[in-house]
Amino acid sequence: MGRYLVNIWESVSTMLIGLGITGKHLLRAKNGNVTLQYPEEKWPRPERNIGFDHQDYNVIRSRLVVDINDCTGCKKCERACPVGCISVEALKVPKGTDLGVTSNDTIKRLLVTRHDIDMSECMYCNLCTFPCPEECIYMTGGPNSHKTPIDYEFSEYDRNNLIYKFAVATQEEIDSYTIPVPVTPAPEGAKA
Amino acid sequence: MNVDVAKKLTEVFPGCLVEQDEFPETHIQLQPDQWSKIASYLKETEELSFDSCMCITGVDFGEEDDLESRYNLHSMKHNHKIEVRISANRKKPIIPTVSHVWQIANWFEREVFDMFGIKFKGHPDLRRMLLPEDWVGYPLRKDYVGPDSYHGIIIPKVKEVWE
Amino acid sequence: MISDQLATAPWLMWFSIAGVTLFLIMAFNALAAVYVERKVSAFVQDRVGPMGQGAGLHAGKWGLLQTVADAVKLLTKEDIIPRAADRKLFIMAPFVIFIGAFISIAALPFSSIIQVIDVNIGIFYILATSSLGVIGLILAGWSSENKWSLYGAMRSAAQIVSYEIPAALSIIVVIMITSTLNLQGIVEAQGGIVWGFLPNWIVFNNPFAFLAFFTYFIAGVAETNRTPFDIPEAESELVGGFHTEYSGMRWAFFFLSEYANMFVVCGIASVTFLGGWQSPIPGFMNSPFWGLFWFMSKVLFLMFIMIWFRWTFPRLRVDQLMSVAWKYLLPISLINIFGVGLWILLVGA
Amino acid sequence: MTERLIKNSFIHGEEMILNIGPQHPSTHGVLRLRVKTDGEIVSEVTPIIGYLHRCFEKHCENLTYEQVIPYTDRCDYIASMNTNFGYVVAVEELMGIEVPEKVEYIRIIMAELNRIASHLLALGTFGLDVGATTPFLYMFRDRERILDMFEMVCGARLLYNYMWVGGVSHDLPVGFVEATFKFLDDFEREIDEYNNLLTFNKIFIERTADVGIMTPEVAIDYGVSGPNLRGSGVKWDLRKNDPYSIYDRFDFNIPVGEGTMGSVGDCWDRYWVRVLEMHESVKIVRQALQQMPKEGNVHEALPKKVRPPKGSVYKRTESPRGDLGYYIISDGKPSPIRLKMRSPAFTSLSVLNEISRGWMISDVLAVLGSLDIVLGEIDR
Repeated sequence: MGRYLVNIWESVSTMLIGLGITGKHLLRAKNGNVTLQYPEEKWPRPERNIGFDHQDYNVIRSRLVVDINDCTGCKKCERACPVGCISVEALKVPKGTDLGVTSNDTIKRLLVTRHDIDMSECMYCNLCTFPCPEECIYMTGGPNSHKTPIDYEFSEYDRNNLIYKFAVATQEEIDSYTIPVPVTPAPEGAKA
Repeated sequence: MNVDVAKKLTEVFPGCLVEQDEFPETHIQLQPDQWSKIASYLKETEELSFDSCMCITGVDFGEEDDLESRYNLHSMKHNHKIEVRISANRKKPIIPTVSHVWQIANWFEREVFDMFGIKFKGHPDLRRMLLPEDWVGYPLRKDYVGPDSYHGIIIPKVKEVWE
Repeated sequence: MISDQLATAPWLMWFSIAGVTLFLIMAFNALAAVYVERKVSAFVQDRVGPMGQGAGLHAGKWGLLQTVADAVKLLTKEDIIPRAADRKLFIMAPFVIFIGAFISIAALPFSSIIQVIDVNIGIFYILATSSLGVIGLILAGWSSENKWSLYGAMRSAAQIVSYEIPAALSIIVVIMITSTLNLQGIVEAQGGIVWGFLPNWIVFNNPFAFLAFFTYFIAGVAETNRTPFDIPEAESELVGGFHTEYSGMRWAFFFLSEYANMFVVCGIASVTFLGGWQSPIPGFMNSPFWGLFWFMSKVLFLMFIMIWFRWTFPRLRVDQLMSVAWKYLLPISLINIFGVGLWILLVGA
Repeated sequence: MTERLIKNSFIHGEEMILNIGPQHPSTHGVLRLRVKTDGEIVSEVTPIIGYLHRCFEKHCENLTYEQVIPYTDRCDYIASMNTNFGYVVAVEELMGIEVPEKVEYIRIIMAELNRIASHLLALGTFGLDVGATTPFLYMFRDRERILDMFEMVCGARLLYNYMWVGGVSHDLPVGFVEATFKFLDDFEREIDEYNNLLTFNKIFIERTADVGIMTPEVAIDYGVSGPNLRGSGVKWDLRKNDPYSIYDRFDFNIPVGEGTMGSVGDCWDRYWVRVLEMHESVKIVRQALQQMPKEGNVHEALPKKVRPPKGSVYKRTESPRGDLGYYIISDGKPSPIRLKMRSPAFTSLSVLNEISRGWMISDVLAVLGSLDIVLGEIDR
């Protein structure tokens, strides 16, 4: 009998405590909510985050971008990628050809004819950005906001549109370098 | 670990040892034929009491070598551990089961069977664990070649639109 | 009363007017209740629920159009009947449940003059009809040819039949005090003041009646299959329970009847225990149309409590559900009857 | 005890086979349970797994050691920091790398915060399994704050790829320490709210206490580890009993199940151990934040090439779900010749039939929820 009454008392009291807690949340719904109403409000929303500007983040894993003007075609990112979603092809150009310099003042020795990234396969592991000697492959937003602002809305209706082609070398450019190659000996010192 | 497992085992089961480390040993290699009994002995002997089987790993070093099954045993009581290695012929891989000694070995052995095709003699329910029942071949073997299609679904080997 | 004035009109017309009105009430009730349910659940859970920035954008201002959008979606959805299902029963089941809720509402006194039919055994009638729905539940579960549905149906049958008993026994307390089965009579008996300042509602009449109100309300929550007694649906165990296989409009009928049943249960509770259309301050704003207001606010308040329950409690297990009904609620309601009897004998009604 | 209900019920009907899953609201992923029932009472549960098999181990044989790390993330996606941790600790042992002091502290902070996040999800979904929706949302709200902090550190919210062999990918950003302290202060208050709302709720106790009792013998025999083993009253925690990294420097307790509401080893005990463990993790994070050296380069000890010498290692660490073991065999090449992951959820699931036999369908799902399985880790 004692157990019976205790059961009733425990049920009623613990339930009232529970109702009290949910009631408290119900009343402070206006200020206590954590919803980000997506299309109207967009991340980053400073008052919801932990008081940080997203510029202060170490990195934000979002879309990959390549500053192709800085790319030397060293293929380090391609080798680092665990899923093989980066494909780089670079062309050896005859000695003495001026391809310009990167922003770190490295002389470019290879013409990047292809730098494709399949974002539909990317696993956002960020491993490709570390080996890059010119820091020309990076993820948008965060500390890179000054280069490319954050962009996480890049869904597409066709999967093939997610293959980003960064190379800007034109066909004439490529031809102008490829045609003389058989006649001249292969240039030295153009190792990746 | 302050018990010489190899020495104790050779006393009780002569000829069971194939290979062993220096004294505080990390691993011992055993003959497969008495393994079931040795496992019970390892679990039930007071000084050893390997009451938990941490892991069973199937190993394949390449097409010339034998398959291997490695047991990482641990004793909650004495807090010591040991690795037992048992190899099996690649053509006819049979190792006695220890699923009656440690219950968890049941699932671990099924997984090894699934991936390497090592048959555990006496296992109560030796079915594939992670792969579908009708899968052909043992994927973690080094000589495994993946199928071209599965139930009519073509498995693409090259990416389209990617050249 | 309206019913008397319209007695001369052809009965068919009267019935259709009443029927359509009731249906609209039920539909509107479901729409509103779904909206409130969504919003309450959101606020309780630190969310904002359906929101929008105005009509045409998402769900309208504060998401007011969300339930309308839901209704449109349900109406336009493909009607799927599983191949293995028992077609006739499958089609029939939602309507059987709906009818149970529908004819119960007909006898509820919305105000002293607004009532579809004033039956002289009103309370008895409602208790009888509101448990009609269980047949529909069993039909739905059986005809779906689905193991989950069958489990849901069997659970709900056991549950509703068990909880009918404490519910009815608690109502008996009211009948003992008011000595009438007529719902208008019960409400009228609750006018005036008791204990000096409280309205003379039955819930305040004596301690046992107070207890009886809670017994009835808990049993009522169980009868409407709502958390913590929602084991026939139990989405984390039985997927969807008896309505697993239903979709589109047929499923909407289950939904409609769930909220209609909530309305009926809360309606009975407010009529029998909370003074129906009587004003909480006796004599203040007590005209028939204010009566409608008082009745509706009491019903909606109780429905809000039910919604609040749902978003707070875990779910009971089947055997625990039975033991709550038979080991706890039933003895308590028997004690209530005995206590109220003694009270009437010693103190007077 | 397990056979209790079957023995007591004298009405026996026809047995029916019920498939719970692969698509079911409370199987925590794509798990299929073939349940043999007599009415509501379950007489046999056969878990059928493999629906989420992603060939993790086969993949690893074709990847370099660095490239394996993002794949370990995807095994236990609820506690990726801990799966990373286990892997890098194993490879470091194989290579004999000493990592800098600061890296050790950062790793511990991350692993323990991730443990809190993982336990929050486990408790929340357990609540959901027994029908309580609201605590789940509250717990997600707090988990979100931890994920925000992770995002600040490594840019990702779920699959971090943060711990590397010999270091971590990024140093802690400015202000992280203060933000974490603030979170910990808030969080301890929130735990009390969960307790009042769910843990001590009578219905919740009725649903979980005395249900699915796992005795210590059964637990050890089935290789169950982590909070599930401690729920059975076995004081066993790798952080204390076989310390790796720098866990021996911290002062914390090992909570064990005591049968407060029912018997030792029931679902409520397993739940309660997790709640207490969150308190302990808060304690560890506090100490680590205070002791952490301010200066230090987190990339200092990164090897030029991760190429372990010939040999094999079995290293286990305490993940939120239990003993997470990695068996790595290296032949000196850039990729491992064999990498086996001993997943704790795999062993926890294997015990399901043993402890849920004889209970009701609702109880099977409650027991499953209390075991806290992650299918990504079971199927790998």
